[in-house]
Amino acid sequence: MITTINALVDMGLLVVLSVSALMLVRCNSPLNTIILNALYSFTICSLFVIMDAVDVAFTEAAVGAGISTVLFLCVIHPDDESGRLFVWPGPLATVVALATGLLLVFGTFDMPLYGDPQVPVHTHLVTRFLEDSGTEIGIPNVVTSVLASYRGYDTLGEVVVVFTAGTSVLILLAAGHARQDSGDGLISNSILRVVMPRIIPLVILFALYVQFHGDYGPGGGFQAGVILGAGLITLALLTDSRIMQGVISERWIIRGMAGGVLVYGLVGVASMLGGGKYLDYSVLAQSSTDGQHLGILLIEIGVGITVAFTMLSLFVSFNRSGQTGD
Amino acid sequence: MMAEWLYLPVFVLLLCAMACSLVRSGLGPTVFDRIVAINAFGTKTVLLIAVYVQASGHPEYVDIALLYALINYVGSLALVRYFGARRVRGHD
Amino acid sequence: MIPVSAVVLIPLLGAIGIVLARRHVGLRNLVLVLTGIGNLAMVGHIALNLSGYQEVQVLFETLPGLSIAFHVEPLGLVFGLTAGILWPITSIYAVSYLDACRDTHQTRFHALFCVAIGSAMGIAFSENLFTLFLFYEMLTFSTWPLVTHSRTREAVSAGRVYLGVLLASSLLLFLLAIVLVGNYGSGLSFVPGGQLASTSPALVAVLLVLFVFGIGKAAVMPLHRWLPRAMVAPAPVSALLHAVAVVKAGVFSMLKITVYIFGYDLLNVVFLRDILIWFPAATVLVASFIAMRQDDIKARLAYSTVSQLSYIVTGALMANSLALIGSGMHIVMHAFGKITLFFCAGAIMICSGKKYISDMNGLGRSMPWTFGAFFVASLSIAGLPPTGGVWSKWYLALGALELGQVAILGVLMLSSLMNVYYLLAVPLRAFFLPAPQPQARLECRPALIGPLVLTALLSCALFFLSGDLQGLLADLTRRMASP
Amino acid sequence: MISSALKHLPVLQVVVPLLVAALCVLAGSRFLARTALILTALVMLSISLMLAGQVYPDGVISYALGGWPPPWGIEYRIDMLTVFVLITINLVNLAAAVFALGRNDDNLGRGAHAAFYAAWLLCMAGLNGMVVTNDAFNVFVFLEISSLATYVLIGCGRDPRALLASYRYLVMGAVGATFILLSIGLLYMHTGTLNLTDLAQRIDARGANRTVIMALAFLIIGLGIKCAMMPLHDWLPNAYSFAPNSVTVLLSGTATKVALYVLLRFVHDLFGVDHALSVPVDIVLVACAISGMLVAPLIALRESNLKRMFAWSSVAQISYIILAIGLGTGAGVAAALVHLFNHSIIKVAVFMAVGILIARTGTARIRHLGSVAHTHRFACYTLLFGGLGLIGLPGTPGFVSKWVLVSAVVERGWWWLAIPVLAGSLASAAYVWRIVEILWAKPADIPLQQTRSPLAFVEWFPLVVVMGLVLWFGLHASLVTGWAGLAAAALTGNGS
Amino acid sequence: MTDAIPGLFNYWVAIGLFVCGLVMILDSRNMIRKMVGLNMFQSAVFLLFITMGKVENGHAPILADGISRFSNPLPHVLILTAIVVGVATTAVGLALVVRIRRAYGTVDEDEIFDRPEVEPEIVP
Repeated sequence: MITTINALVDMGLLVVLSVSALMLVRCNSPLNTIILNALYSFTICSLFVIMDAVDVAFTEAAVGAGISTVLFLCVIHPDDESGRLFVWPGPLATVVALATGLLLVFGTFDMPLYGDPQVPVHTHLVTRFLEDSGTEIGIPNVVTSVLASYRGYDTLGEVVVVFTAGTSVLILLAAGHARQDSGDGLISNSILRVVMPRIIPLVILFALYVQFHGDYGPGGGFQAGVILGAGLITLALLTDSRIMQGVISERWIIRGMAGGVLVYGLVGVASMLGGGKYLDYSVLAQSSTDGQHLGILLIEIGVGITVAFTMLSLFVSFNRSGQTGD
Repeated sequence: MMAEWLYLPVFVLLLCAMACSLVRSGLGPTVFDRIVAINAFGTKTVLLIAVYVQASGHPEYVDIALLYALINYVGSLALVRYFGARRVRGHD
Repeated sequence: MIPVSAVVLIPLLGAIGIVLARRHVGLRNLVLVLTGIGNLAMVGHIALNLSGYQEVQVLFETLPGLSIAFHVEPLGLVFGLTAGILWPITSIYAVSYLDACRDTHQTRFHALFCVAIGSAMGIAFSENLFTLFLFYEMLTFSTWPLVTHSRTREAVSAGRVYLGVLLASSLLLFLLAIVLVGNYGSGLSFVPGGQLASTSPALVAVLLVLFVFGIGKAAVMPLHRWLPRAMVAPAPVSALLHAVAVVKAGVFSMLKITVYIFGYDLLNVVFLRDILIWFPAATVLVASFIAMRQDDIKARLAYSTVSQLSYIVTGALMANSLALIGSGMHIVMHAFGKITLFFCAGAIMICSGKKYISDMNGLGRSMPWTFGAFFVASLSIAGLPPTGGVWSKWYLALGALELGQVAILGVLMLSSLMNVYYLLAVPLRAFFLPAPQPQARLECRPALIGPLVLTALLSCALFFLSGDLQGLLADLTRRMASP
Repeated sequence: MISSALKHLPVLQVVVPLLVAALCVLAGSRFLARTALILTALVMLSISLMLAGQVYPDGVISYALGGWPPPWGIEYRIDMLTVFVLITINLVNLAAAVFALGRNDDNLGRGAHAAFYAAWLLCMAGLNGMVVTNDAFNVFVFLEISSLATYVLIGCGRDPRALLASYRYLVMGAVGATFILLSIGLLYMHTGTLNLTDLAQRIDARGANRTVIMALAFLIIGLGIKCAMMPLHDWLPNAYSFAPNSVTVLLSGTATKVALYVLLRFVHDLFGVDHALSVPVDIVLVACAISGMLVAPLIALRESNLKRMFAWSSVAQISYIILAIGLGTGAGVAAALVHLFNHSIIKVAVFMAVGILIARTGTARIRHLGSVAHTHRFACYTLLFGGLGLIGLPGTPGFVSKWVLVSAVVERGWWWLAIPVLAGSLASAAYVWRIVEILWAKPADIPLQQTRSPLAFVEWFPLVVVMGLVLWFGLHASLVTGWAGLAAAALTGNGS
Repeated sequence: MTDAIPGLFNYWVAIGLFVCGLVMILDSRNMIRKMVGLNMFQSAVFLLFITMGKVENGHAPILADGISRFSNPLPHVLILTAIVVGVATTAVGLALVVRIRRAYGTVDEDEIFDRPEVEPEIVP
């Protein structure tokens, strides 16, 4: 029964997804594009849940609903809306895209069928992760085990990517004419004034839960960082961003970004000093699994710090130099 | 269990509701229609995920739905903040 | 024993010295002349101590099998000696010529001149194709600023043609040929007997085409265009570089390649050779024809050079020992003759301001030394006694007979006749036709006349010294017979 | 302590710049960041050299990150090929970093300098990471680190068109990276693994099917964008010409080179050009390369901006490397590496000279540069000699590259390919000589507001050192070619 | 072939999204829309990865008693990273867009490139 439901919901969501993609291609107003993009993100997130990728869904939810949309909104401008509703794509684009698509469709006929368990994807590398991670790492969430330990170095790379993006945006928008902030945040709205102060602590609490519960359920440092960042962004959206700066100065936001990377990197250095390879957490404590626990905990905190502060930094940079205020 | 077959129409209905929101967000015609549509769609997503994790026997994954419920509004808030304060075009 | 590479390094160091001494004109000129004499002494030293220079001197090994190396062999020695003797003479001429022109960029001129001569020396004593190509290109690039020395629009566009033809031919064809030799032959070194004995005849034929047309400096038609265009350069450049160093570097490379890369045994069995030989042979004739129609004296001399160069290329392709001796001797004989002619042309232009032959009627009586030298040099180019030119043409003719190509012999003879016509006409016109208006004595200062009289005398001297030259080259033919 | 640090050199090569970058941002001081940049560049080069010292006797170093054995964890794998590329890019990095201390034509806001140098270090960390890793997905992650940093470094150019160039590069680069990701996914789908060695074995064992062919196609397109292969080169000319001078120097010697290295690794390790795949990889690569080496110089010839002209020249020169990769033989790989190194050092010298010239004359317009050679001798002579190297005249490293390349082409039996290669040199000669003619022989057309200030130490010193290398390796190429031969042997698994 | 329709449907949709994204990237004049296209383009690949990680009747890869059949966690890990990379790229791209708008007053590529090229002649 559940298989049928799974297949049905899968198909249904895929149809919704395709339609929203077509609408996106067709739509020519930036604001609508962004709205549809958010919708697209919701759908694909549901699909990830259907396909058992709960951690991915979590990330997509945090990113798609929280950060992406806000960033896009900071950048668009009402004047961008062009009169043209729909233009057929140019011949070059069509040919290139269709050729690529046809090549891919041609390739699909040798691909494993959806859900087939007897393919190399499911029989080679992953068996060790599923069978041994319980004893080797000792935490139930295999995604977290692989992410933070077996492939912990990729995750370091991921954090550095986030950090690089934060630094890049900082460089690009540092030379900004500071925006004349009108000072009237949304706080003037009485509903928001009442509701929001009660929700934001919840968001922050939830972020902490996601951060530390990541070993057992979906979530982890990245998701927690995004959620925390989203909470703080909400605060900033509600209030004047100058009030925001009273809470935490820009200088410290930047330091936080770098600090998380350092925490992660230094955990690796610590394991080198402990006699193991880089990021080999086993040497961090008496027993190997305790070491793994400790290492994963520490690096997840590093990830969380960097991501949260980067999200905040992105928002501050964009908000300061966004077009909508000039 | 008897609940199992009940899930089927629930999903079908949810998907239909999502499709309706989708259509509205595409048609507009005003920005507010779209904002409402996206909010409705987000709510349906929350529901779909919540129901699905229940159906698949892992109610602990309801976290994701919770997450959506908690930060769904950020986009809307930003929209209102940047576009609500000034005149939003009626038609686009 | 001083290493061979000194003949390359002395001019290059001289160039540096000239740049350093640029603020003191006298010192700079002294450095220039001393470098020339030093270089001549070095070449002479090598010539007198041949037995001490049997070894190959490797300067750098770029890659295994690809090294910058020098050796001494008769052909290179002949070329090196020629350039070495003529350079100091040219230096003196050049200094007085440029002073007379009130040239303001003499330092650059002389420094680059030194580099060019150094490159020519490098070509002369190169031990392998790589070294030869290196100095070949260095010569091209170092002479470009000399060709465009005046920086006029005409000079720059001539420079473009100059570089275009020489680079295009060398990069596309010559380099390709070298690469093919390196990959299919047994090596890039110049060894008697050649490097291609084990390759297929088709490849040999292809290589022959590539070399004949790749060595653009040899000016085989249709690659000759750069030479007449290069005549915008000051006269000393035309004299030493475009009569001796650059063009001779081309034909010398051709000779060296036929002797040491192909080997005459191989060359004589390549069918394509008998067709290919007609390109230079035709060049000999066609260029002579064109030269006859030129009124600008330097253009006429340039086409004459094109024609004479092809004598040597033809001789190289004849692939027999007589022709080799003839070609080798022609490098020398033509060099002495042609440099005199260019010196004269420069002197005429400086002192009388005339560059068109039709304007020179009666000029000989005002400038007797100059036109006298012109006359002697013309005899040498035409191959008439008592000048050295007789012998080289004689051996080339013998070579053509040995090959059995009477037609080529005919071409060579016919061209010589035309030489007589178009070169001797100039002094005759200058001495015997009446001047349009009475002229004062125009003869130039001694520093300008001295060099050209000297080279004219040397052309005559070569008539008597050719025995030594022939002996040197015959030594080469003996070596080839027993590699 | 020291000996235990030596065991960790492979990972230190990448982690040191990463952490120093974070420290730069943390410190936020321009002076500290500059000092850190130079010191880190030195350390990185030293690490590469020490790695070379370790690999030369031992063959291969495998470093299992996190202590997890290779197919399960991420593996760093150092062989002769890796250290060859590492030394090249870290050498370039050091030179460019010193050069960056000089007058820079960037457009940085207040307080962004430390972040700029951090981005520089991140870029280098990413590139080094791509080189040392033996894990397909890790390549993607570090590709993205370096790409993001590169976009912003380019965007720092003073001209607003730098932003457009950066944006274009970002879009193309992101598409390329996604193609690479897709390709990695397809490979994983076919084999179930991500470790390159393991992948190669499993592809060999399972044979190829459509999935693998597609993976190959997308990989070549993705990496082709990153290394500016001819039809996908669109981003490069503008990116190079509008980036700050020091960034151009850095990128010309590192970013495209690393992409080429990855292409080489994937194509040879995983697919092997002679592999029984029924896809003519070699033909595709060779066709792209030929078009690049013939078309790009012609565009360069018509270019009006000095920097962009040399950017087009890079497109042309990269084509030679692609051609060599496309040959698929040991000699071809060796030729690719030789040119990779030689082109890096030549281009670095050229772009430094161009940078100095632009900084002094205030213009990059070629037609305004008439006769500047007489006032800016040093830069112009460097440019001249670098140009000769690009043409490939004997005595320059360029000749060595061409020689090795053409020999490889002949050995492969495609001797006719030598003709486009040499025609390409001729075309390079045309554009180089156009510049020389203008710099030396064309009268100045407008009075330039030239700065006559003497060259700073950080401007001439790296240039002199790099030129010294160019001269040295032009005459003594055995070190480079010998090493490239060993590296090629490491890749093809037998003597070249 | 009968299995192919449900079995490959996910891939085909992913490819469709891929093509749509590519069209948006190649054909949009508006730089922001281009970034949206890029997002879609990337998410198509994410979908492909996640699809191949799914096992029929599998469960999310969180170890629990009584469950023995899990979907493959490795693609999930990879895509987690890839999503982050995608967001990072978007952020940098949008920052560039902000700067471009500041410099040119528009984010329409055609509009910028249609302008006559103003070469800053001499920068003192």
